[in-house]
Amino acid sequence: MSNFQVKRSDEDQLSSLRVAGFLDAHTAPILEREIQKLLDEGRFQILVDFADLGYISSAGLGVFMGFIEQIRTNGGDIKMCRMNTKIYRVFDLLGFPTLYDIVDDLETAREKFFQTSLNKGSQDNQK
Amino acid sequence: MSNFQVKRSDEDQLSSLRVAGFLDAHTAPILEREIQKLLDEGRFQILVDFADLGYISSAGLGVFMGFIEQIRTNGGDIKMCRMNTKIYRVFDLLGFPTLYDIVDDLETAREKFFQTSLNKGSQDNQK
Amino acid sequence: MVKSKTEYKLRIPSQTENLELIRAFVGLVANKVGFSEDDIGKIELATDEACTNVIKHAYDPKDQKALDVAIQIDYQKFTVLVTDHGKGFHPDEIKIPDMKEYLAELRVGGLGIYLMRTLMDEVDYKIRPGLSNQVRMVKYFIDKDDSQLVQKRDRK
Amino acid sequence: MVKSKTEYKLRIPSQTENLELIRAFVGLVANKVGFSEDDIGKIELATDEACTNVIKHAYDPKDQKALDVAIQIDYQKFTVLVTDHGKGFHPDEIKIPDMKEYLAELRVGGLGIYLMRTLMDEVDYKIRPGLSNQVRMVKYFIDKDDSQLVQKRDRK
Ligand SMILES: Nc1ncnc2c1ncn2[C@@H]1O[C@H](COP(=O)(O)OP(=O)(O)O)[C@@H](O)[C@H]1O
Ligand SMILES: Nc1ncnc2c1ncn2[C@@H]1O[C@H](COP(=O)(O)OP(=O)(O)O)[C@@H](O)[C@H]1O
Repeated sequence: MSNFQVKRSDEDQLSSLRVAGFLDAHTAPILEREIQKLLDEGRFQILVDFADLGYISSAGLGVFMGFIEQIRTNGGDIKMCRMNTKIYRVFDLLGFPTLYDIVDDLETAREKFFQTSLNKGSQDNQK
Repeated sequence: MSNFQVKRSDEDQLSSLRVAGFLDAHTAPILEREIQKLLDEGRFQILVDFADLGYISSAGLGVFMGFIEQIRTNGGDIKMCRMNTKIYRVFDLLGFPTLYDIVDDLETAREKFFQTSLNKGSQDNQK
Repeated sequence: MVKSKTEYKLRIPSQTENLELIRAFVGLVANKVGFSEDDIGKIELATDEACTNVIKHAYDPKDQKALDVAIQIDYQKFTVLVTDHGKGFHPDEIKIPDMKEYLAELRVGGLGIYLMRTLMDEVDYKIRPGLSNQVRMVKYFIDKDDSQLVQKRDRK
Repeated sequence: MVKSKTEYKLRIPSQTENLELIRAFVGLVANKVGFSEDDIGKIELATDEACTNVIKHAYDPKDQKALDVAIQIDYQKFTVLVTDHGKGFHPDEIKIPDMKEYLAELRVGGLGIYLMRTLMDEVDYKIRPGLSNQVRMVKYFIDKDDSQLVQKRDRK
């Protein structure tokens, strides 16, 4: 009955989480569990696709803040893309764009990961 | 700010009203005015297209009941089409399908008008 | 899924422009407890009809007061209470229309209470004129159509 | 368009699953009085943050009580009142974060009140522990960004 979903898809080292619906204090634990699972599997390159997200509150922002340190310590990152203007405004209001890469489309977001992981032997530069 | 609209289009003697949004006690007067205007212009062949209507209450049904006698006395009719199942259920619950022609698509509704107006010299049977 | 007894209350000005908000309120709560789209639609419509009656009949038009909608949820049923503080009326004297006659005579109006009774499992009134007038509408979580509840639904 | 003084009230169980309903409630009323999509979004978010705080902080988790959201509308402003009957707190002791430091230190939480103050024109608390704790958030119909109201918005 919850109006929030996460759809995960893995592609080499990169895991994408496509979030949909409302991300608030009620649904934030769903996203939290999904990210925790990635970290448990040793996957630290995380792309969050906001294309279908309609709402975010500080409880949703808190999920990203709660993991970012551990992820970066492990050489990973959270990058974000496809936010509608309403969602972006909340991130922007709090200065989050200085801390996270937030880009328009999926392709740019992927490229940003490949750039950063080049020196770790990226074999995924075909496209 | 009201979540109800009526779009009228005339085609020979037939006037179509395309209703959209919520038809309740707040918005019923809008539809009432639109139908009154048709009658004032002597237009009694009225096709109501429900394709974009999301909700109807008894106040909406009352609009049709309020005019049907006058319309039929003047040789006209209200015919209805393209109701979604939720809207149709309300009409059905009250037995309205015995009183009104309610059909699936615009074409069938138009044909029903042309059938009835044949003996009044319909010159509009080209299509 | 549903807590033992939960209550949701809405108090708003008695104006038709608030019907949309009322439907959203009952619709969201009905959705939360797991009713089907179909049942949600019925609850929204029955509540709209009860509130439309308050807005149209309970108060002097130039003296619009508050309208209360409460939802009570227990393990077996969803109850909507619509309360006004207006002049009241005699529910027993309201003739529920015979729809065949109604349509044959091209009557207008008088469908609200009929719809409420048709859409919900139980509908009853508690009238205390000037104090509070309340209609109580119940929908059970399990459809009891073929149990003893049918008699309640079918009363005139 | 707006009546002289109008009030809308919602009372619901203090649970995160009701945040969606709360947002729909304030959003529909804010839409009705003519706010832009942008302002509606701000009012919804600020109200969500205030209610999330009640749900998370006001009551003992095993003793969830009611949460009240009221909207008052007069000719010049839209006021949201969120009231709980929980333990209360000292709003003056809550440090509003400096976002530069916050982000540099990768802190977590503590953004709710900051957001409320950023999104609304006025935010203040009336705390009476055990009785009622109320946050009052105001949005003016005319954006007074370049008037004397800015000082209120910018206070720490
Ligand atoms: N809350 C109320 N306060 C006063 N009278 C009411 C109320 N609800 C219903 N009534 C009375 O019951 C009658 C029947 O209501 P209803 O079946 O909804 O049809 P309608 O509202 O179209 O007349 C109304 O005409 C009114 O006289
Ligand atoms: N209604 C409330 N009842 C009790 N304490 C509250 C309430 N609202 C806010 N607080 C206190 O204010 C603090 C700051 O709130 P906020 O800025 O929203 O951040 P967070 O909720 O993430 O801690 C909370 O941690 C809590 O201690």
